[in-house]
Amino acid sequence: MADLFAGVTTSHVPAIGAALDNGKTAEPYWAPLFKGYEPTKAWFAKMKPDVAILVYNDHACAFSPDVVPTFAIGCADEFLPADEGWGARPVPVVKGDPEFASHIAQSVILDEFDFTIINNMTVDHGLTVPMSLMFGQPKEWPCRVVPIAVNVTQYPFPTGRRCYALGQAIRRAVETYEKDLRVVIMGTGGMSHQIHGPRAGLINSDFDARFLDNLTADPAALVAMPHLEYMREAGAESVELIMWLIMRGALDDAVEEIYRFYHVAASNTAVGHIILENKRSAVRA
Amino acid sequence: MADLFAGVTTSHVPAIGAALDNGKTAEPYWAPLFKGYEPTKAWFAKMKPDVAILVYNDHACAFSPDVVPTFAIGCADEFLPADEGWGARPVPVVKGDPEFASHIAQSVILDEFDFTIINNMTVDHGLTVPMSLMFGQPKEWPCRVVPIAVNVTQYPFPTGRRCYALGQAIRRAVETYEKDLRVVIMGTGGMSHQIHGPRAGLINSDFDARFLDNLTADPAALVAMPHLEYMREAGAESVELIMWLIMRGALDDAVEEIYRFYHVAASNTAVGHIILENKRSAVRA
Amino acid sequence: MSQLKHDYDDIPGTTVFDADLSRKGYHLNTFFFTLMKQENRDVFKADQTAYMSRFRLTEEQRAAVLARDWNEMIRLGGNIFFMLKLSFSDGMSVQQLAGAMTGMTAQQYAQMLLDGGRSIEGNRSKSEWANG
Amino acid sequence: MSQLKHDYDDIPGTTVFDADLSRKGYHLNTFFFTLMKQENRDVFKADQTAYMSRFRLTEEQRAAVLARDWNEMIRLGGNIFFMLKLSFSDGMSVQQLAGAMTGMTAQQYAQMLLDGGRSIEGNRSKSEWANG
Ligand SMILES: [Fe+3]
Ligand SMILES: [Fe+3]
Repeated sequence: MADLFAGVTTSHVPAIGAALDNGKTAEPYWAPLFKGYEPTKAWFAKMKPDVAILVYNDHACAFSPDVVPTFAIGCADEFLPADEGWGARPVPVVKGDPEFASHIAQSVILDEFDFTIINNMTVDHGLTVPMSLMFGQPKEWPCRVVPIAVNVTQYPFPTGRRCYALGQAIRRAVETYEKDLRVVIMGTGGMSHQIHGPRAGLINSDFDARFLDNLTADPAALVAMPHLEYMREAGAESVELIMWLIMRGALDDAVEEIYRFYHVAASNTAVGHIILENKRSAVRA
Repeated sequence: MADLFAGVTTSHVPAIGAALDNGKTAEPYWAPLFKGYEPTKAWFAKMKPDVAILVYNDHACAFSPDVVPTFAIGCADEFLPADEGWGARPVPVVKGDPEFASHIAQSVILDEFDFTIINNMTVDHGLTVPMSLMFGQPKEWPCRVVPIAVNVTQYPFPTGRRCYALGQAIRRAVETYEKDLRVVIMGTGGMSHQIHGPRAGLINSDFDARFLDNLTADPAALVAMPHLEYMREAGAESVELIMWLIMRGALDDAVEEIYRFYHVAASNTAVGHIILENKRSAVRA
Repeated sequence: MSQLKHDYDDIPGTTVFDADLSRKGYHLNTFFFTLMKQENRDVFKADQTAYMSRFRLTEEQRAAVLARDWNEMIRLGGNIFFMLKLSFSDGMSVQQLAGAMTGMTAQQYAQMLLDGGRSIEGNRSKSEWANG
Repeated sequence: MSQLKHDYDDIPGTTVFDADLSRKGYHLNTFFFTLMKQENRDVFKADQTAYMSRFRLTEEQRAAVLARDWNEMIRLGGNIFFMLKLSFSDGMSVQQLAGAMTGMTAQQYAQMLLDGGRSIEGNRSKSEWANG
């Protein structure tokens, strides 16, 4: 049986990818950030998930202005890194898990979530930067990936409540998959940031701290937060945080916070990162 | 205020379009069918809707194997008829209503339906054949169209219950649109048909009659029907009938059946057609 | 009877295009999809094999297309809605296409539909079909 | 204050890309999207005006692109994620792009972020901004 044992969230700043790809991780600007992910890399090396369900937003790379899916799931064999305007990132091809992805798609669609199934797409920094942060710079990524892309490009986005409920539906899907798989779910994007307009550069660390606290202990306090509050309080693009709620919904109510890291700033963005294990998994481990 | 006053369902057989486009409507094979839609054309000419919300399925024309949206809404200015393999149908360009479509999209997404927004697509016989049946062969279509495409190409499809609930969400969206608009909703596809494999040609008129009866009087009896029952009882492709439930969900519980027509067969398909008016609209008229 | 993978596997003479078939037929359906353009149809008709070599079809899929073996295309992941691009390109009606998959002549099939279509009786379950 | 069309219209210095802007910017964003291919970037850089003439941009949109007036592109329907294709093509980092929209120098903007970023205090509502 597939076992979804943990959830991980992280910001997915493109500049982090560029720093890695250009060998700048030891520079004073970047060293504290990469140091913050060392325990994470050790945790992943120990936990060895077979598959990561990686929730992210496509930043107008896979999806042209013609098509804006609210929720899309990648069912392809593999996903090539996108060329976002300066060439594709020099990272390994992302290997999918078509059978598991299709199972999830089927389960959540029959569970009344209106997914778009994607059989061919590229993946941008929203997906590859978290991979780099978790796994460093290997020749091959050590786990397969089921990409789930959430629309935060064109308003309206899915509500926080809907995202949390989707996480719960994903949990039910994983629980009915018959293969033995160790599964982790990742919610990416956020935290505070605004990268457009005269208010760009906004960072609200108090908001971020509350969000991190509630994510572990009281997600019900977060699911009702309207998009307006994210955008107003933590910068327009912080609304990416709704994707963290999908991760949280997929976990048990009772989780243990294994690790937390917070750093201001990488490029324009407050970097937040948390690892949650289901308590029942901790018992079994 | 926008007023959704009636719903119309009809099969959307491609051969009907070909018969019209090739001037065969008076032939013995086709005459009874087209005669059955004469009252409909008169009804539309009298009711003069400003916009039709037209629920249909794309038959692998707008959507390549790369992308399979469960629910997609067309928000473009216009939609060109697709070339399905023998040139595009010689029918007028379908004019959209981007503002109304975007309002519906926004409303149903915040209402937790996970639409895919489409800003550019062609429309196939699933949309244009119903237009021809309702309006004949004018130089310009007499009303604008909000296309809503439902996946029945790749299993799993949305459930009947989900479709009915979507109809209810569409009703709420229409009721909050501030412009004065006379709106009709159309559910297309079905009835009995199977167009692939050794069982092709299946027609189950008893199933169809029950479906038509319940659609008007007892839609609750239909929403729980599993996909299996459609496919087994009325042919694999009859599952298109789930789109009729979206139409029905958008209407009031209390409707008046204005017209019904049933004909076996056009090409491979049992043709069913029904016009329902909300009773409150009938009072107002 | 062995356990069925899906409830719909019991419907006789019917193939439900699901994720498994979608994967199997991805390149085949992509090929069909390109036939929505006249210029592609022209090139295809001029040299079917050469045109198909642009797509990552299996040898079986190519052979099924060349033979217009519609049931075989379905077995190999073809989706009926994508396959219509090929049959329309060939100038077939949907009735001709569907009939060609039944083992009946076009005339027999047309007559069956004039007579009210194939009955549901005896056609609900594989257990009712002699050869499943 | 006149009634706002959307609740988010009250956030100062911020434009939420919604359906209205999506319609306005459709061709502009389509143009940006094509810059994800090196060959298109090459052609664009060789003759920006000629390349843009392939798309149904308005005169205002073309001028804003040529002037790299990022706030103006946003006003004309540009979406920040699509616009990144142009700024990346120009070799700008996201920090340089974002800073360019604030009226600060790149150095001032970078320093503000090193110092913890723009405060939320005074930046919640248009009523807090002198010029709205
Ligand atoms: Fe992002
Ligand atoms: Fe159809």
